[in-house]
Parts: sequence; structure tokens; C-alpha cells
Amino acid sequence: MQLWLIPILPLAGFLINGLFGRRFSKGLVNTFAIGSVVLAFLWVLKTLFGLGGMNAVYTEHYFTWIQSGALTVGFDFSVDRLTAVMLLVVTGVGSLIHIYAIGYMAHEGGYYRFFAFLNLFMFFMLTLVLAANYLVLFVGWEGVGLCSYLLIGFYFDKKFATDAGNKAFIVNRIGDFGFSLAMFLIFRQFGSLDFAHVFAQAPAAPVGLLTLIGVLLMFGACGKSAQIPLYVWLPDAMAGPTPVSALIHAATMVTAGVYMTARSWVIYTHAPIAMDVIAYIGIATALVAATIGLAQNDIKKVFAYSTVSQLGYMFVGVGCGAFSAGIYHLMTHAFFKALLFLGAGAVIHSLSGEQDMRKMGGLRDKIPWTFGVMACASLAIAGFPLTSGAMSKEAILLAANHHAPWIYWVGVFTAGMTAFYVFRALFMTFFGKYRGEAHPHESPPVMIVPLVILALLSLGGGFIKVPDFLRSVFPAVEAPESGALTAVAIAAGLLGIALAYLMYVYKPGLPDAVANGAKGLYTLVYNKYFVDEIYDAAVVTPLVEGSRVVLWKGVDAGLIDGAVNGIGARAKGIGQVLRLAQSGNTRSYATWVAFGSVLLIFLMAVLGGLR
Amino acid sequence: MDSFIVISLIKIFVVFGALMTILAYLQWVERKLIAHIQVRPGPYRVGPHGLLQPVADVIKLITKEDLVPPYVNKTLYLAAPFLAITLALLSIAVIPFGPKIQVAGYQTWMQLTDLNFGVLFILGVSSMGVYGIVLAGWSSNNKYALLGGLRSSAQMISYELPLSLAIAAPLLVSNTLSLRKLVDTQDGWLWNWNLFHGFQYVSFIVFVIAAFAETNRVPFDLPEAENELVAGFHTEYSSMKFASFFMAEYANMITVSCMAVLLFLGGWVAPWPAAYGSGYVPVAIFGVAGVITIWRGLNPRRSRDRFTFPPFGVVFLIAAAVFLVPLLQSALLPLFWFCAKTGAILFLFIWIRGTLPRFRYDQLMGFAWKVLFPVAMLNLLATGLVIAMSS
Amino acid sequence: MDLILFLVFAGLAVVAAINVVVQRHPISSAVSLIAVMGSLAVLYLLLGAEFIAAAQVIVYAGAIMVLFVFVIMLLNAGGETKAGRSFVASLLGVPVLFALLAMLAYSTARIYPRDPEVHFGGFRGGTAEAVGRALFTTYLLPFEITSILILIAIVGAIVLARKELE
Amino acid sequence: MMGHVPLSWFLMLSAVLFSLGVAGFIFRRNIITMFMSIELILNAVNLTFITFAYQRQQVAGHLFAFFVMVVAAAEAAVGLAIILTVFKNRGTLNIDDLDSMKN
Repeated sequence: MQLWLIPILPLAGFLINGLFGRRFSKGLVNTFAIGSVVLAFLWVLKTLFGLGGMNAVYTEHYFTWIQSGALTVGFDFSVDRLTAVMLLVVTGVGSLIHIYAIGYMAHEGGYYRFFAFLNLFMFFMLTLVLAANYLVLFVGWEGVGLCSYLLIGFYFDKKFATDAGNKAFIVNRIGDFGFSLAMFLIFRQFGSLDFAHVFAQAPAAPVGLLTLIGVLLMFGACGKSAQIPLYVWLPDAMAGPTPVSALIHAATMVTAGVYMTARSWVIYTHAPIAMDVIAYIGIATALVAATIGLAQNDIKKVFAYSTVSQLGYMFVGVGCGAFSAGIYHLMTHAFFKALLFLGAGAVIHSLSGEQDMRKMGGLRDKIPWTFGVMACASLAIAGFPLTSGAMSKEAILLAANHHAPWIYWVGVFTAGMTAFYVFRALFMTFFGKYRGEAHPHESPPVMIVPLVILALLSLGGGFIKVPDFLRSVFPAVEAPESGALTAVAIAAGLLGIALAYLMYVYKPGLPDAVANGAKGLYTLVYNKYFVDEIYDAAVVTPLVEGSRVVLWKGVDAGLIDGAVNGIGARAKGIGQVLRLAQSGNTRSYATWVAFGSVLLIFLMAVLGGLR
Repeated sequence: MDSFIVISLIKIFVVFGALMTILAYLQWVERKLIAHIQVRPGPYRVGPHGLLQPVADVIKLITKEDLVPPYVNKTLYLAAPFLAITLALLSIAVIPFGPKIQVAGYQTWMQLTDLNFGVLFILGVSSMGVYGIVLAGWSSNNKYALLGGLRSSAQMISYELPLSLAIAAPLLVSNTLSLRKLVDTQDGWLWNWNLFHGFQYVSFIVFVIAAFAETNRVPFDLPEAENELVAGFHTEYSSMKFASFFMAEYANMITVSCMAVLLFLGGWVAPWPAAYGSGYVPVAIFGVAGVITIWRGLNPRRSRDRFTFPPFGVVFLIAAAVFLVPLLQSALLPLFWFCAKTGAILFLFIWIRGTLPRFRYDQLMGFAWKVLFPVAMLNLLATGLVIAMSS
Repeated sequence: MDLILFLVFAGLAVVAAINVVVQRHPISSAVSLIAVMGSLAVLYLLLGAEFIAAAQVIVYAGAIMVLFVFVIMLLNAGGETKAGRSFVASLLGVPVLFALLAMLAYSTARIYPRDPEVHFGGFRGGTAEAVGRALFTTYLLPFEITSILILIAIVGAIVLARKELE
Repeated sequence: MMGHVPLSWFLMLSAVLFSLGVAGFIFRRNIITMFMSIELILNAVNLTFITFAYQRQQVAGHLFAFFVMVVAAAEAAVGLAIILTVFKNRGTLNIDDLDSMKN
């Protein structure tokens, strides 16, 4: 079926734009960048239709990549229904965001560079999704990390952007360390890294080992999908251009961790403790990130924490055994969160770069289209009935209730907070009086059209019943439908919306009063629980100081330098003697060489070395 | 064994004599041709149509004062022209002019000696050819000569690479290093020639261009660019020593022309098999030429044509008749085709000299390294690929 | 016949090699060295190494030595002045050389108490085909590495030659 | 067997050329001449390779000679470039003047 064509198309776009884009006109850059992604999308559609039901895993082997001892890794791609969902989300949302970026990036420098990186990202993301073994997946995994780094630091002349890029890269490395360890263990236990092979043998493996593998994989997923304790990079990653935030840091790359854990479901179902770890991490992240999101003033930061929180939701789904619900939420989240970011991007674009919500307001009439789509997305994320977000969240919460009721209640609470801060952002941006100085203007159609498409998907995307579609992939979860529980979740969302309306539209003075009233709590939340500072004090500073004092002053300067200097001093001493032989005259050296060879031949010939 | 030596000696004398005559008359042909390109008569005084001009030139050169400047490095100064002419004539030794023939009961090849690595031999000898010029330039102790020598050594090293690469491609096609077998593989029809084999015309073009540079011919005659370097490396030479360089240049021209014919144009093989009447082509040519000449002699435009044209007409007709003698046909027909093809290439040399201006030095080197070398390299690669695929 | 050839060209090689060493001016040495190489090429032919003989002429005499001559002409530095300063070289040089020659001769004599005879045509494995076959099968890796070596040499030569005087 | 050459004569010739090369290297002061002496040494070695190839009736010796040639070519390119640079910087080709390593 030529699966390789799917990732190769964006790669071709990357190569063409990356190598020659500097000389191309913007139109030509667009043609290659967007054309390659749209073609990939179309090819995905054709492939999936060609494959029909996809009840079995369809695999293509291209070449043997690594063969070393017992390790044989082929460069293989495979497609099943899970992959199909991911492929559609990645290429579909990716295409829309690419189109949107034409308008958004129109006035930016490094136009071709941006699209080249974006295409490269698509290549790695598709490789990740299509991979038929852990190592190829890891290639995509690292590749998307690289592209994320490059695109966060896209404005490389700004220090905070490059710092944010470095932070994302380093934090991800910590997670990748766990992933690598998990791969070593998998190879050690199963002798292969192929999904099919590993999952076939996983049920027979010792539970302790599976738990360890699962936790380590989850550690990797924590890095990529911004879960506690490694979520700190994602909010900073908003330093990149907004389409990047939408594509990489909301819709696709950060969901790679969810995809990977869902892909490894066989391991997790046989390691209940690892599953619990996922669920606990997920719900904790959802809650913590949501609380931080309450107090953010940067519109992109709000959505960044919202992303972290929603990713937590997905992990709750996976951790509660409702893998399909997690993927379901992954898809709907891709729609509405991409839309939120793109809408935010449109707002920022219309305000010529302003990101602080305190300097917005009243934009409802000035940019009505943007407001409309943002409202759709907000409704979806807040869980308004019948929107996509409501359906997927409901599926997760039902599974959570089945697994452990307290997770459900925390989830509901979080859902309320989500609704609150999202509508807080909406109200602060679009309602009230305009508080900034820029002159807002509506975005060009090339940006609006993708937004409208995404808005429709946000509202109606829930009717794409992913859990039904994935029934053949994952084990069924027998979470009973419960009208009461659904109602509670929806009520929480509505309550959050109402509260936001009360505080930011009806009585605008109220938030300050609340902040003053609970000053300590507010400061704590506003400063993101001082997590960055804690990491700094707990990890970074000891590491730096330890390196300075112990490794540098002690080991390096004392031990190694001492030894080296000692050897040097001895050599110098010997050299003082030997230098008498060095006349500096080349010909005398030559004579010595000749003398030496005579001696050697003499030894060989006369003393019997020869036959 | 004895007969081998005798036959070889006879062949050496025949080839040497013929070659020297051709060298002398090639000069006449060149002067005439260039004159006609430039719409002037050229040598006309000595003999009919200047036909005795080469003889006069030889006499002049021999009788001139043999000058050895006092400031030269004498040994090398004397050795250089000797080296040049020796190396130029050496490669003729392995060039076959025709197939095996039978003379008075003895069978022999129309070739002085055959080496089964003949192509390598010619490459080696031609790579040594540069020394004559370089040493002449250096030993003259003259800055123009030195510059000419330097230029020529750089130029010849540079162009030797594309030349060798261009030679290698048809060798791959023919799968031999022996010049005889090379011709055998091109037997039959026109399209069996290596020139028409796939895209070998690229090699041919590269070969011809590089050959022009190797022989220091226009447009690559930088070593003797007279308006910059007086006369280049042979500024300080006169008399027979000068003539040696002169002859060496023409001998080299003939060698590379022969190489081009052997490598690309099927050597002594006729363009189509004798069964289809290729054997009568020389008869026709000489016959028609003879008839026309006689007719023009009988109806002269200029009064002297009445005396000069008819003898030539008779000579042509006799030549036509000779080609009809069956006994001689086996030897003469291949020789005719070989000479005709070589003559065509030599004509190309002269034609281009009359047409093109000279390169600038940096253009010359840039062309060798940036155009010719990559083209030759890619061509060789492609040829190798094609042959590897098809075998 | 073989003996005559050997004697002529070995003699030529030795004489030319002596000339390489004793000539004052480098260009005379270079010309003599070319003569050595040419004679050796004939001896290679005698030993059945026709490809190597051709390569010897084309590569050694036709390319490397042209480079030498070229550089000598370019620098035009003139002959060598007489100013021996190396104490060791002048003191040890001649005895060491004779010792070297003696040792080599002694070893050769010891290894070959009964000489095998060399005659032209005694070894026919040195054709271009045989050499090429060995080169592209058994010795492919060294061959490829050689190409890298050449590349490095080209780059090195260009870098060195371009270096401007500070 | 008249007219045939003993194998050891080739080796003797090689030894003579080798020693002459060493002599050139030791006694000459011009860098270029010293360099040419090295080429002479390499040629001598090549002769032994070819001779042994004849003796053992194996083509391997020829390949060694071939590789020696390639290395010599590379060496000549780099070496002559170095000589050019040295001459540009020092204005001399006399090896005895190039003793900055001393002291």
C-alpha cells in the first residue's frame, strides 16, 4: 500500500524548502509545504479506504535497519485502527494548521524555515505513528522532539525563546531516558522490539518486570506529554509561533505519550500497578494544571496549562483501562485545542502580537468570526452537552468512576475549573471594554477557513464514535452508562461557565476581591506552585554546585590534572635528558633511522630470524 | 625469428618514411587550408600550388645556423627537443593501420608491434610527452620560455585526466586494451563503432577537446601564445631543434587522431561491410576526382591549369585503378579507410585552428577542471553502470 | 635476451639513481629519477607486471614527477650550496650506508642460496584484467580507502597551497 | 638456461636503489631532492614487491606496488604543497636552515 509515501511526502517538502526555500517565493514555499501535507492526508485517506476494515494489523517491511547480535530491527511500518485514527488526526489537523500558518506567518521572517521545520515535524510524527516497533517509534519520538526544539526556538534572536527551547529539549531528554531504559528491558525480556512480537509474549512475562517497563514507558510519556513531574516545559514552549503551539504542543506531538501508552496496552493490562501510576499521574496533572490555569493572564499560557490538564485527562482514561476513551479524547482535544490555539493566534495576530488578556477585551464585535469559533471551542472544552469535548470527557469520567470513584470526583472538579478558566479567557478577551492600544482587525480568509472547519469538528466531532471504532483493538471496558454521573459532569461544566460569567462579565471587580481574599493561595497558583523554582533549587543548583565543587575542583583539577601534570612533569624530566639527542637537524635524524634499520636487518639476518 | 626482424625493420622504414613525409605535408595542408578559410591562396610559389614548399622548408631549417645560447643549461637544452620528438614518434609504434596482410608469402600485421596493453602504452608515452616542453622551457633560462613550460605542464597534467577518462569509456565498451581487438569489436556496420554506441559520443567529444589541449593546438595553444610569450617554450630554439618541436607537435596530432579513429571510429574498418560494396568507394572517389581534374585541365580557367591539372588527374585515375587490383585490395582498402578517417580528424584540427580564438589561461584551467573533468567522470560512471546493468 | 635487457636497464637505473644523488641541481635529479622509473618500468615488464609498468610510467613518471618538475620550476631556487652542518650525518652516513647495503645483500643471498630464474613470460598474472579483478574483489576495501586518502591529500594540498603569509 | 636472470639480481638491484635513496636522503640538503630520494626508496621497494609477485606467481604483489604508488601520489601532492609553503615563509629549501625545532 506504499505506507512509506505518507511520511516521505512531508520529508520531501522539508528537503525542498529547507535546501532551496531561501530562493523561493512565498507562493512556491506554500505549494511545497502545504501541498506535501495535504497530499499526505489524501494518501492516508486512500490507504485507509484501500485497507478496508483493518481488523488485522497491516505491516510493511522496508529494510533491515540494525542487525547486531540477537538484535534485529527492521524499518517497518504498520497500520491498524489505532494508527488510522492517529494518522487522520495528524494529517487532517496538520493540514488545517499548515493552511492557517500561511496567513499567520505571512509577515514573519524565516518563512521558508518555518514551513520546512513544520514539514519535518510532520515527517517524524507520521513515522512515530506508523512505526511497527519501539525503535522506529523512538526515531519519530526523538525527531518530533527535535522539531519541537527548533520551532520553540524559532525566534532565535529572543533569549526567552531559545531558553524555552532548551528547557523543552532537556526535560524531554529526562523522559527519553526512561523510554530508553524501557526499551532495553523490553529487548532483554522479549528479544525483540517489534510490537507484534512483544505484545504476543507479554502475557507470559513476569508482572514485576512488566510493571517496571510500564512505569518507565510512562516516564517517557510524562516527558513528551507534559505530565507531572515533567510538565514544566510545555507552558514555556508557547514562546514558539502560535501554529506551532497548536500543532505540536496541543494537537499532535504532546499526545504521542498517550498514543504510546495506549499502543502498549498489552503491557499495561498485565501490570495493574503501572496502570494505577498512569491514572494517578494523569489525574494529579489534570488538577494541578487546571488550578494554575485559573490565574494565568497570558492567553497562550492559559491554553498551555489547559493542554497539560487535558493530557492528564487522557492519561486518566488510559490509566483506567479505557484506552479507547483516551484516544477519543485525544482526537476531540486535537480539534478544540488546536482551534483554541489558532483562535488565540488569530486574536494575537489581530492585535499585532499582544498576548496579555488584561490588555484585550471587547473584541466580540471587532473580530466576530474569531469570536464565533473560539466560543465553539470553549463550549467543547467546557463539556457543554453534545459537543465533542463533552462526549469524550464523559467517556473518560465514566471509566474513571468504574475504576475508582474518587478519580471521577476529582475529574469532575477539574472539569468545572476547566470550564471556568477557559470561559474566563473568552470573557476577558471578547467581552467588556477594549483595554489595549492596537487596532484589531479580522484575520484573512486563509486563517478563518481552517478555524471554521475546526469549529465544526469541535462541535460535532464527538459523533465520530472512536471507542466503537477501536473496539477491535482494545479490550472492552464495561463501564455502565449512568445518566446521573453524566449530569453531574455537565453541571460542573455549566457551573464553571456561570462562575466565569459572574466574575468577568457581570461583576468585573470580583476577581481582584477573590485574589485579595485568598492571597496566599492566589500567589501560589499564580506562580505555578513555584515548581520551576523548586526544580531549580532541588535539581539544577545541586547539580551545578556538585559539578563545580566535586567534579571540577575535586576530581578534575585535583585528581586528573594532578595525574596528568605529574606525568607531564616526568615526561619533561626525561625529555630534558633526551633532548640532547635532538639536534634539530633532519639529516642526522635520517642517519639515525638508517642506523636503526641496519641494526634491525642485522638482528634478523645474522642472529637467525631468517629461514 | 630472422624473418621477424627483417620484416620489422622493413616496416619501421616504411612507416618512418611515410610518417616523415606526412608530417612535412601536413604542414603544407594546414597552411593551404587556413589560407582558404581566410580567402587567400596560401603557399603558391614553390612548385605547383606550393607543393614543394615543405621541401624548401626542410632545406631552410637544416641549413640554418644551429644556435645554442650561452646562458642555457646545455645538457637539458639539447635533450629537450630530442625527448619531444622521440616520445612523439614512439607511440606510432603500437598503432595498427590495418589488418593482417600477406606480402610475398610472409604474413604480417600492418602495425609495428602489438601490445595487449597498447592503449596503456600510448597513455604512458603521451604522459611523458610533457617533459620535452617543460625541460625546454626550463633549460632555456628565459622567462617567456619558463612561463610557456609552466603553463604547458599545468595544462597537460590537467587535460590528461579527462583524456584518460574519455579513453576508458570506449575501452569498457570494447572490453580490451589491445588496439587490434578494439578494432575487431567495431567491425561490421557503422553503428558498431564505439562513437555510436549508446552515448559514447560524449566520450568522443571530451576526447577530442582534451586531445586539442594535449597537443597544444588552438584554442589551447597557451604554451606558445605568441602575442604573450614570444614563442613560448621554444623561444630559444632554432634550426633543426626547432623543427623537432614542430614535428613533435604534428606527430602528436597524428597520434591522437589515430587514437580517436581506433577508439571511436572503427579503425580501418569500412563503414559498411564489403559485401555491400564498400570496397568500391575509393575507386569511385579517385575515379571521379581524376575525371574532374582532367576535365578542368582541358577547360582551364587559368592558363597554367592546362599543365598542372592533367598530371594529377592521371595520378588519381592510376590510384583508382590500383584499388581495383584484387591482390592489393586487401592491404590498400583498410589503409584507405584508416587514412580517410584520420584525415577527417586532422582536418577538424586545422579547421578549428582557422576558426576559434585562444582561451585565456584561467578559462583554460577552469574548463578542464570544472567542465571537462566532471563530464568525463560522469560519462565513465554512466558507461560503467550501463555495462554492469546490461551484462 | 632477458639477460641483456636486465643488464641494460638495471645498469641504466643504477647510473641514473647515482645521478639523482650526486647532481647539484634538483631538476637534474628529477630527470635522472624519471630515467630510473622508466628503466624500472621495463624491468617490471620483464617480471610480467605489465599493468604496473604502465601505471609506473603514467602515474609515477607522468604525473608525480611532472609535479616535482613543476614545483622545482615554480620555485626556481637554484642549485644546492655546500654547507654541511650535520655532524652525525657526515660522521655516520657513509659507514651506515655501506652497512645497509651489505646487510641487504647478505639477507638476499641468505634467502636465495639457489636462485629461481626469471624469464620473460614466466608470470602472466599481471595483466590489467588480473590486477583489476584482484583490486575490485579481494582488495576492494583498501582500494576504497585509498580513494579517501587521495581526497584528503587533495584537500590538504589545496589548504596548504592557499595559506597566505601572515 | 642461457639468457635468464637470477631472481636475486632483481633484489640486489632493489637493495642498491634503496641504499642510494637513503644516501640521497642523508647527504642532500635540498628538501625537494630529499623528497625525490624518498620516491627512489619507494621505487626500490616496489621492485621487490613485483619480484616477489613473480616468484610466488601471485598478483597480490602488484597490488601492493599499486597502493604504494597511490600513497606516493598523495604524499607528493601534500609534500610539495608543504615545500611550497615552507619556501614562501622561509625563502629557502635548505634542510639545514629549517631547524626551528632546535632550542
